[in-house]
Amino acid sequence: MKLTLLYFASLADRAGCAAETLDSVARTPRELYAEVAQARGFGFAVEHLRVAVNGAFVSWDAPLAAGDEIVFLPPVSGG
Amino acid sequence: MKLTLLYFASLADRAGCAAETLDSVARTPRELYAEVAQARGFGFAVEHLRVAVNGAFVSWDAPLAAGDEIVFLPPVSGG
Amino acid sequence: MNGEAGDARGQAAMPMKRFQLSEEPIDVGAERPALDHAAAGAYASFEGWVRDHNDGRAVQRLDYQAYAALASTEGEAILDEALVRFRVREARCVHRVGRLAIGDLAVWVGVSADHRGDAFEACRWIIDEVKRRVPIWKNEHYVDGESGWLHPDNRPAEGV
Amino acid sequence: MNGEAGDARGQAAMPMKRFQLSEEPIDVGAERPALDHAAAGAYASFEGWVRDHNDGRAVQRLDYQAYAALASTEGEAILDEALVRFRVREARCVHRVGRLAIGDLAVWVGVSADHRGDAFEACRWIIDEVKRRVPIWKNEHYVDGESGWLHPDNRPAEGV
Repeated sequence: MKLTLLYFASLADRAGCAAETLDSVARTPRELYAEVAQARGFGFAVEHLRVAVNGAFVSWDAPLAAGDEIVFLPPVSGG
Repeated sequence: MKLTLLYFASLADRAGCAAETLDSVARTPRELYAEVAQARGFGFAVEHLRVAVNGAFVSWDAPLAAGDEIVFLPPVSGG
Repeated sequence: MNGEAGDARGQAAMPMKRFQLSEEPIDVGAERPALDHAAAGAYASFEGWVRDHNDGRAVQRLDYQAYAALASTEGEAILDEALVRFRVREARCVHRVGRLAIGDLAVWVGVSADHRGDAFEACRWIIDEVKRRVPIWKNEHYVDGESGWLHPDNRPAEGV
Repeated sequence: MNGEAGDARGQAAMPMKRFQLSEEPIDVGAERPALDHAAAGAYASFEGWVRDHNDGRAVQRLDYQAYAALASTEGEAILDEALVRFRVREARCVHRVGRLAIGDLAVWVGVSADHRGDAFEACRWIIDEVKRRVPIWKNEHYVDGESGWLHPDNRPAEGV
Protein backbone atom coordinates (compact mmCIF):
# COMPACT_ATOMS: atom_id res chain seq x y z
CA MET A 1 0.00 0.00 0.00
CA LYS A 2 1.01 3.61 -0.57
CA LEU A 3 2.31 5.52 2.46
CA THR A 4 3.68 9.04 2.86
CA LEU A 5 6.59 9.76 5.18
CA LEU A 6 7.65 13.18 6.45
CA TYR A 7 11.17 13.68 7.78
CA PHE A 8 12.42 16.27 10.23
CA ALA A 9 15.75 17.42 11.63
CA SER A 10 18.58 14.89 11.35
CA LEU A 11 16.33 12.28 9.75
CA ALA A 12 15.57 14.73 6.91
CA ASP A 13 19.29 15.41 6.53
CA ARG A 14 20.07 11.71 6.41
CA ALA A 15 17.19 10.92 4.04
CA GLY A 16 18.13 13.87 1.85
CA CYS A 17 14.47 14.87 1.59
CA ALA A 18 11.60 16.22 3.71
CA ALA A 19 8.99 13.77 2.40
CA GLU A 20 8.59 10.66 0.30
CA THR A 21 5.81 8.40 -0.85
CA LEU A 22 6.50 4.68 -1.01
CA ASP A 23 4.86 1.32 -1.46
CA SER A 24 5.23 -0.90 1.55
CA VAL A 25 3.91 -4.13 3.02
CA ALA A 26 4.59 -2.88 6.56
CA ARG A 27 1.56 -3.39 8.80
CA THR A 28 2.75 -1.20 11.66
CA PRO A 29 5.05 1.80 12.20
CA ARG A 30 7.52 -0.60 13.81
CA GLU A 31 7.75 -2.68 10.61
CA LEU A 32 7.86 0.44 8.47
CA TYR A 33 10.70 1.96 10.47
CA ALA A 34 12.75 -1.25 10.20
CA GLU A 35 12.31 -1.11 6.43
CA VAL A 36 13.05 2.59 6.03
CA ALA A 37 15.88 2.74 8.58
CA GLN A 38 17.77 0.08 6.62
CA ALA A 39 17.16 1.77 3.26
CA ARG A 40 18.04 5.26 4.53
CA GLY A 41 20.69 4.35 7.06
CA PHE A 42 18.88 5.83 10.09
CA GLY A 43 20.78 5.19 13.30
CA PHE A 44 18.03 5.73 15.90
CA ALA A 45 16.60 2.75 17.74
CA VAL A 46 12.81 2.89 18.01
CA GLU A 47 13.10 3.44 21.77
CA HIS A 48 14.60 6.84 21.03
CA LEU A 49 11.90 7.85 18.57
CA ARG A 50 8.20 8.57 18.75
CA VAL A 51 5.89 8.02 15.83
CA ALA A 52 2.89 9.97 14.58
CA VAL A 53 0.30 8.90 12.02
CA ASN A 54 -1.92 11.50 10.37
CA GLY A 55 -0.87 14.16 12.83
CA ALA A 56 -1.32 12.26 16.11
CA PHE A 57 1.05 10.23 18.25
CA VAL A 58 0.39 6.49 17.97
CA SER A 59 1.82 3.25 19.29
CA TRP A 60 4.56 1.52 17.34
CA ASP A 61 2.22 -1.41 16.83
CA ALA A 62 -0.83 0.51 15.62
CA PRO A 63 -2.18 -0.74 12.29
CA LEU A 64 -1.28 1.26 9.17
CA ALA A 65 -3.72 1.95 6.35
CA ALA A 66 -3.20 2.97 2.75
CA GLY A 67 -2.66 6.70 2.37
CA ASP A 68 -1.42 7.21 5.94
CA GLU A 69 1.05 10.00 6.62
CA ILE A 70 3.74 8.72 8.99
CA VAL A 71 6.37 10.72 10.87
CA PHE A 72 9.22 9.25 12.89
CA LEU A 73 10.13 11.88 15.48
CA PRO A 74 13.68 12.05 16.78
CA PRO A 75 14.19 13.40 20.33
CA VAL A 76 12.95 17.00 20.41
CA SER A 77 15.02 20.07 21.31
CA GLY A 78 12.67 23.04 21.36
CA GLY A 79 12.55 25.70 24.02
CA MET B 1 17.66 61.59 76.34
CA LYS B 2 15.99 62.84 73.18
CA LEU B 3 14.79 60.17 70.75
CA THR B 4 12.90 60.38 67.46
CA LEU B 5 10.23 57.84 66.57
CA LEU B 6 8.77 57.24 63.12
CA TYR B 7 5.41 55.50 62.76
CA PHE B 8 4.07 53.53 59.81
CA ALA B 9 0.81 51.90 58.77
CA SER B 10 -1.57 51.08 61.65
CA LEU B 11 0.88 52.38 64.26
CA ALA B 12 0.83 55.79 62.54
CA ASP B 13 -2.97 55.69 62.48
CA ARG B 14 -3.10 54.81 66.16
CA ALA B 15 -0.46 57.38 67.14
CA GLY B 16 -2.18 59.99 65.00
CA CYS B 17 1.18 61.11 63.66
CA ALA B 18 4.03 59.90 61.44
CA ALA B 19 6.84 61.02 63.76
CA GLU B 20 7.47 62.37 67.22
CA THR B 21 10.44 63.42 69.32
CA LEU B 22 10.38 62.59 73.00
CA ASP B 23 12.49 62.50 76.12
CA SER B 24 12.90 59.03 77.53
CA VAL B 25 14.94 57.11 80.05
CA ALA B 26 14.52 53.88 78.03
CA ARG B 27 17.86 52.14 77.55
CA THR B 28 16.69 49.71 74.86
CA PRO B 29 13.99 49.50 72.16
CA ARG B 30 12.19 46.99 74.36
CA GLU B 31 11.93 49.52 77.22
CA LEU B 32 11.01 52.30 74.80
CA TYR B 33 8.24 50.24 73.21
CA ALA B 34 6.74 49.40 76.61
CA GLU B 35 6.66 53.11 77.41
CA VAL B 36 5.26 54.23 74.05
CA ALA B 37 2.80 51.35 73.64
CA GLN B 38 1.17 52.29 76.93
CA ALA B 39 1.02 55.99 76.10
CA ARG B 40 -0.26 55.44 72.55
CA GLY B 41 -2.36 52.33 73.12
CA PHE B 42 -0.46 50.10 70.69
CA GLY B 43 -1.76 46.54 70.71
CA PHE B 44 1.16 44.67 69.16
CA ALA B 45 3.31 42.43 71.36
CA VAL B 46 7.01 42.88 70.64
CA GLU B 47 7.15 39.35 69.17
CA HIS B 48 4.99 40.61 66.31
CA LEU B 49 7.13 43.66 65.62
CA ARG B 50 10.64 44.28 64.40
CA VAL B 51 12.60 47.34 65.38
CA ALA B 52 15.04 49.50 63.43
CA VAL B 53 17.40 52.15 64.77
CA ASN B 54 18.91 54.70 62.42
CA GLY B 55 17.77 52.78 59.36
CA ALA B 56 18.95 49.28 60.28
CA PHE B 57 17.26 46.36 62.00
CA VAL B 58 18.50 45.88 65.56
CA SER B 59 17.84 43.61 68.50
CA TRP B 60 15.19 44.60 71.06
CA ASP B 61 17.92 44.80 73.65
CA ALA B 62 20.40 46.92 71.72
CA PRO B 63 21.50 50.04 73.60
CA LEU B 64 19.89 53.34 72.61
CA ALA B 65 21.79 56.62 72.35
CA ALA B 66 20.64 60.22 72.39
CA GLY B 67 19.44 61.37 68.98
CA ASP B 68 18.60 57.86 67.73
CA GLU B 69 15.77 57.46 65.22
CA ILE B 70 13.68 54.44 66.19
CA VAL B 71 11.02 52.65 64.13
CA PHE B 72 8.75 49.89 65.41
CA LEU B 73 7.76 47.86 62.34
CA PRO B 74 4.43 46.05 62.30
CA PRO B 75 4.15 42.88 60.16
CA VAL B 76 4.76 43.86 56.54
CA SER B 77 2.34 43.36 53.65
CA GLY B 78 4.15 44.41 50.50
CA GLY B 79 4.13 42.51 47.24
CA MET C 1 -13.67 30.24 39.40
CA ASN C 2 -10.65 28.58 37.90
CA GLY C 3 -9.59 28.03 34.31
CA GLU C 4 -12.62 25.94 33.45
CA ALA C 5 -15.00 28.82 33.99
CA GLY C 6 -12.69 30.95 31.88
CA ASP C 7 -12.82 28.32 29.16
CA ALA C 8 -16.56 28.26 28.96
CA ARG C 9 -16.84 32.02 28.81
CA GLY C 10 -13.84 32.31 26.52
CA GLN C 11 -15.30 30.45 23.56
CA ALA C 12 -16.45 33.66 21.96
CA ALA C 13 -14.14 36.21 23.57
CA MET C 14 -10.94 34.23 23.18
CA PRO C 15 -10.81 32.59 19.77
CA MET C 16 -7.01 32.64 19.69
CA LYS C 17 -5.07 29.50 20.40
CA ARG C 18 -3.19 29.35 23.69
CA PHE C 19 -0.15 27.86 21.95
CA GLN C 20 1.29 29.42 18.84
CA LEU C 21 4.20 28.78 16.51
CA SER C 22 5.56 32.02 15.10
CA GLU C 23 7.84 32.72 12.16
CA GLU C 24 8.03 36.35 13.28
CA PRO C 25 9.72 37.79 16.39
CA ILE C 26 7.60 37.21 19.50
CA ASP C 27 5.89 40.37 20.74
CA VAL C 28 5.41 39.74 24.45
CA GLY C 29 3.58 43.04 24.86
CA ALA C 30 0.98 41.94 22.36
CA GLU C 31 0.43 38.63 24.16
CA ARG C 32 0.03 40.09 27.63
CA PRO C 33 -3.55 41.41 27.46
CA ALA C 34 -4.83 37.85 27.08
CA LEU C 35 -3.52 37.19 30.61
CA ASP C 36 -5.00 40.22 32.33
CA HIS C 37 -7.74 39.44 34.77
CA ALA C 38 -9.12 41.69 37.51
CA ALA C 39 -9.10 38.77 39.94
CA ALA C 40 -5.60 37.55 39.11
CA GLY C 41 -3.00 38.96 41.45
CA ALA C 42 -0.04 37.00 40.11
CA TYR C 43 1.66 36.70 36.75
CA ALA C 44 4.71 34.51 36.13
CA SER C 45 6.52 34.33 32.84
CA PHE C 46 9.43 32.55 31.26
CA GLU C 47 11.49 33.53 28.23
CA GLY C 48 14.08 31.38 26.51
CA TRP C 49 16.68 33.33 24.59
CA VAL C 50 19.23 32.11 22.07
CA ARG C 51 22.56 31.78 23.90
CA ASP C 52 26.00 32.42 22.43
CA HIS C 53 27.28 29.06 23.60
CA ASN C 54 26.10 25.51 24.23
CA ASP C 55 28.05 22.59 25.61
CA GLY C 56 31.24 24.58 25.38
CA ARG C 57 30.84 25.53 21.71
CA ALA C 58 30.40 29.10 20.43
CA VAL C 59 27.03 29.43 18.71
CA GLN C 60 26.45 31.88 15.87
CA ARG C 61 22.76 31.36 15.13
CA LEU C 62 20.21 28.57 15.01
CA ASP C 63 17.20 27.26 13.18
CA TYR C 64 14.08 25.83 14.78
CA GLN C 65 12.15 23.33 12.72
CA ALA C 66 8.70 22.15 13.78
CA TYR C 67 6.33 19.42 12.69
CA ALA C 68 3.76 22.20 12.68
CA ALA C 69 0.51 20.23 12.68
CA LEU C 70 1.48 18.05 15.63
CA ALA C 71 3.41 20.80 17.46
CA SER C 72 0.28 22.94 17.47
CA THR C 73 -2.03 20.26 18.82
CA GLU C 74 0.53 19.03 21.36
CA GLY C 75 1.29 22.58 22.54
CA GLU C 76 -2.41 23.33 22.87
CA ALA C 77 -2.91 20.10 24.81
CA ILE C 78 -0.16 21.12 27.27
CA LEU C 79 -1.75 24.51 27.95
CA ASP C 80 -5.23 23.07 28.30
CA GLU C 81 -3.83 20.49 30.70
CA ALA C 82 -2.11 23.25 32.71
CA LEU C 83 -5.48 24.97 33.21
CA VAL C 84 -6.85 21.76 34.68
CA ARG C 85 -3.80 20.78 36.78
CA PHE C 86 -3.14 24.20 38.33
CA ARG C 87 -5.33 26.93 39.82
CA VAL C 88 -4.54 29.47 37.13
CA ARG C 89 -6.67 31.99 35.24
CA GLU C 90 -4.96 31.89 31.85
CA ALA C 91 -1.81 30.51 30.22
CA ARG C 92 -0.15 31.16 26.88
CA CYS C 93 2.95 30.07 25.01
CA VAL C 94 4.57 31.20 21.76
CA HIS C 95 7.48 29.30 20.20
CA ARG C 96 9.58 30.67 17.35
CA VAL C 97 10.39 28.65 14.25
CA GLY C 98 12.86 29.52 11.51
CA ARG C 99 16.19 31.30 11.74
CA LEU C 100 17.17 33.01 15.02
CA ALA C 101 20.19 35.06 16.06
CA ILE C 102 21.96 35.28 19.44
CA GLY C 103 19.75 37.11 21.92
CA ASP C 104 16.53 36.41 20.03
CA LEU C 105 13.52 35.27 22.00
CA ALA C 106 12.92 31.59 21.18
CA VAL C 107 10.02 30.79 23.48
CA TRP C 108 7.73 32.68 25.85
CA VAL C 109 5.35 31.33 28.50
CA GLY C 110 2.96 33.52 30.50
CA VAL C 111 0.60 32.46 33.29
CA SER C 112 -1.83 34.46 35.41
CA ALA C 113 -3.27 33.18 38.66
CA ASP C 114 -4.81 34.38 41.90
CA HIS C 115 -1.75 33.29 43.87
CA ARG C 116 1.92 33.37 43.00
CA GLY C 117 2.69 29.76 43.90
CA ASP C 118 0.25 28.49 41.29
CA ALA C 119 1.55 30.92 38.68
CA PHE C 120 5.17 29.84 39.20
CA GLU C 121 4.41 26.13 39.26
CA ALA C 122 2.23 26.20 36.16
CA CYS C 123 4.76 28.32 34.24
CA ARG C 124 7.59 25.95 35.10
CA TRP C 125 5.52 22.90 34.25
CA ILE C 126 4.47 24.31 30.88
CA ILE C 127 7.99 25.10 29.68
CA ASP C 128 9.22 21.71 30.90
CA GLU C 129 6.43 19.91 29.02
CA VAL C 130 6.91 22.01 25.88
CA LYS C 131 10.58 21.12 25.81
CA ARG C 132 9.84 17.46 26.47
CA ARG C 133 6.85 16.82 24.21
CA VAL C 134 6.41 19.35 21.41
CA PRO C 135 7.99 18.27 18.10
CA ILE C 136 10.40 21.15 17.53
CA TRP C 137 14.09 20.67 16.75
CA LYS C 138 17.02 23.01 17.09
CA ASN C 139 19.82 23.17 14.53
CA GLU C 140 22.79 25.01 16.00
CA HIS C 141 25.23 26.78 13.71
CA TYR C 142 28.60 27.15 15.37
CA VAL C 143 31.16 29.89 14.94
CA ASP C 144 33.60 27.31 13.54
CA GLY C 145 31.28 26.73 10.58
CA GLU C 146 29.84 23.40 11.66
CA SER C 147 26.21 22.82 12.48
CA GLY C 148 24.10 20.06 13.91
CA TRP C 149 20.62 19.04 14.97
CA LEU C 150 20.19 18.64 18.71
CA HIS C 151 18.62 15.34 19.70
CA PRO C 152 19.07 14.95 23.44
CA ASP C 153 19.86 11.25 23.67
CA ASN C 154 20.17 10.87 27.39
CA ARG C 155 16.47 10.25 27.76
CA PRO C 156 14.54 7.90 25.51
CA ALA C 157 11.27 9.17 24.15
CA GLU C 158 8.41 8.18 26.43
CA GLY C 159 4.97 6.73 26.08
CA VAL C 160 3.69 5.62 22.73
CA MET D 1 31.00 33.40 35.66
CA ASN D 2 28.10 33.85 38.05
CA GLY D 3 26.66 36.93 39.68
CA GLU D 4 29.82 37.77 41.58
CA ALA D 5 31.80 38.39 38.42
CA GLY D 6 28.94 40.53 37.18
CA ASP D 7 29.05 42.50 40.41
CA ALA D 8 32.69 43.35 40.13
CA ARG D 9 32.41 44.43 36.53
CA GLY D 10 29.12 46.19 37.14
CA GLN D 11 30.41 48.85 39.50
CA ALA D 12 30.90 51.26 36.64
CA ALA D 13 28.52 49.90 34.03
CA MET D 14 25.59 49.32 36.35
CA PRO D 15 25.25 52.19 38.80
CA MET D 16 21.51 51.62 39.17
CA LYS D 17 20.23 49.85 42.24
CA ARG D 18 18.85 46.36 41.76
CA PHE D 19 15.90 47.15 44.03
CA GLN D 20 13.84 50.25 43.53
CA LEU D 21 10.80 51.84 45.12
CA SER D 22 8.73 53.71 42.58
CA GLU D 23 6.02 56.32 42.95
CA GLU D 24 5.35 56.08 39.22
CA PRO D 25 3.85 53.15 37.27
CA ILE D 26 6.43 50.39 36.74
CA ASP D 27 7.73 50.25 33.16
CA VAL D 28 8.80 46.62 32.74
CA GLY D 29 10.09 47.29 29.24
CA ALA D 30 12.49 49.89 30.60
CA GLU D 31 13.82 47.48 33.23
CA ARG D 32 14.42 44.56 30.88
CA PRO D 33 17.68 45.66 29.20
CA ALA D 34 19.49 45.39 32.54
CA LEU D 35 18.78 41.66 32.42
CA ASP D 36 19.94 40.97 28.87
CA HIS D 37 23.08 38.90 28.65
CA ALA D 38 24.38 37.06 25.61
CA ALA D 39 25.17 34.03 27.76
CA ALA D 40 21.84 33.97 29.58
CA GLY D 41 19.36 31.61 27.96
CA ALA D 42 16.65 31.91 30.59
CA TYR D 43 14.59 34.77 31.97
CA ALA D 44 11.91 34.34 34.62
CA SER D 45 9.73 37.13 35.89
CA PHE D 46 6.97 37.75 38.39
CA GLU D 47 4.40 40.52 38.50
CA GLY D 48 2.02 41.20 41.35
CA TRP D 49 -1.12 43.05 40.34
CA VAL D 50 -3.73 44.75 42.50
CA ARG D 51 -6.68 42.36 42.76
CA ASP D 52 -10.33 43.33 42.98
CA HIS D 53 -10.86 41.20 46.06
CA ASN D 54 -9.03 39.96 49.13
CA ASP D 55 -10.25 37.62 51.84
CA GLY D 56 -13.74 37.77 50.40
CA ARG D 57 -13.98 41.58 50.40
CA ALA D 58 -14.34 43.71 47.26
CA VAL D 59 -11.33 46.00 46.95
CA GLN D 60 -11.55 49.39 45.27
CA ARG D 61 -7.95 50.63 45.48
CA LEU D 62 -5.00 50.50 47.82
CA ASP D 63 -2.08 52.47 49.16
CA TYR D 64 1.42 51.13 49.70
CA GLN D 65 3.46 52.85 52.37
CA ALA D 66 7.17 52.14 52.77
CA TYR D 67 9.81 52.95 55.34
CA ALA D 68 11.84 54.02 52.35
CA ALA D 69 15.35 54.11 53.81
CA LEU D 70 15.16 50.61 55.25
CA ALA D 71 13.05 49.19 52.41
CA SER D 72 15.74 50.21 49.94
CA THR D 73 18.63 48.67 51.84
CA GLU D 74 16.67 45.53 52.71
CA GLY D 75 15.48 45.09 49.11
CA GLU D 76 19.01 45.58 47.82
CA ALA D 77 20.30 43.04 50.34
CA ILE D 78 17.76 40.48 49.10
CA LEU D 79 18.82 40.89 45.46
CA ASP D 80 22.51 40.79 46.29
CA GLU D 81 21.90 37.66 48.33
CA ALA D 82 20.03 36.09 45.39
CA LEU D 83 23.09 36.58 43.17
CA VAL D 84 25.16 34.65 45.70
CA ARG D 85 22.63 31.90 46.48
CA PHE D 86 21.60 31.13 42.89
CA ARG D 87 23.48 30.72 39.61
CA VAL D 88 21.92 33.76 37.97
CA ARG D 89 23.32 36.52 35.79
CA GLU D 90 21.23 39.44 36.98
CA ALA D 91 18.18 40.14 39.13
CA ARG D 92 15.99 43.21 39.59
CA CYS D 93 12.91 44.23 41.53
CA VAL D 94 10.71 47.31 41.50
CA HIS D 95 7.98 47.87 44.11
CA ARG D 96 5.34 50.57 43.83
CA VAL D 97 4.48 52.93 46.65
CA GLY D 98 1.56 55.34 46.85
CA ARG D 99 -1.97 54.96 45.54
CA LEU D 100 -2.80 52.07 43.19
CA ALA D 101 -5.95 51.04 41.35
CA ILE D 102 -7.28 47.56 40.49
CA GLY D 103 -5.09 45.99 37.80
CA ASP D 104 -2.08 48.19 38.54
CA LEU D 105 1.31 46.55 38.73
CA ALA D 106 2.41 46.56 42.38
CA VAL D 107 5.69 44.65 42.17
CA TRP D 108 7.91 43.23 39.45
CA VAL D 109 10.82 40.78 39.74
CA GLY D 110 13.05 39.78 36.81
CA VAL D 111 15.90 37.26 36.79
CA SER D 112 18.21 36.12 33.99
CA ALA D 113 20.26 32.95 34.19
CA ASP D 114 21.98 30.41 32.00
CA HIS D 115 19.45 27.74 32.94
CA ARG D 116 15.74 27.96 33.57
CA GLY D 117 15.72 26.11 36.88
CA ASP D 118 17.96 28.72 38.47
CA ALA D 119 15.94 31.58 36.98
CA PHE D 120 12.65 30.22 38.35
CA GLU D 121 14.03 29.40 41.79
CA ALA D 122 15.73 32.76 42.24
CA CYS D 123 12.66 34.68 41.04
CA ARG D 124 10.40 32.82 43.45
CA TRP D 125 12.84 33.25 46.33
CA ILE D 126 13.17 36.99 45.71
CA ILE D 127 9.44 37.74 45.73
CA ASP D 128 8.98 35.55 48.81
CA GLU D 129 11.77 37.40 50.66
CA VAL D 130 10.53 40.83 49.53
CA LYS D 131 7.08 40.06 50.88
CA ARG D 132 8.53 38.68 54.10
CA ARG D 133 11.25 41.20 54.92
CA VAL D 134 10.88 44.56 53.16
CA PRO D 135 9.08 47.22 55.28
CA ILE D 136 6.17 48.02 52.98
CA TRP D 137 2.54 48.04 54.13
CA LYS D 138 -0.68 47.77 52.20
CA ASN D 139 -3.77 49.77 53.06
CA GLU D 140 -6.79 48.28 51.32
CA HIS D 141 -9.77 50.48 50.55
CA TYR D 142 -12.92 48.42 50.21
CA VAL D 143 -15.94 49.03 48.03
CA ASP D 144 -18.07 49.35 51.19
CA GLY D 145 -16.08 52.43 52.21
CA GLU D 146 -13.97 50.85 54.93
CA SER D 147 -10.22 50.54 54.78
CA GLY D 148 -7.49 48.89 56.77
CA TRP D 149 -3.78 48.24 57.00
CA LEU D 150 -2.81 44.65 56.38
CA HIS D 151 -0.59 43.20 59.09
CA PRO D 152 -0.45 39.45 58.55
CA ASP D 153 -0.53 38.19 62.12
CA ASN D 154 -0.27 34.50 61.55
CA ARG D 155 3.50 34.62 61.51
CA PRO D 156 5.53 36.52 64.09
CA ALA D 157 8.34 38.66 62.80
CA GLU D 158 11.60 36.76 62.81
CA GLY D 159 15.15 37.40 63.89
CA VAL D 160 16.07 40.62 65.54
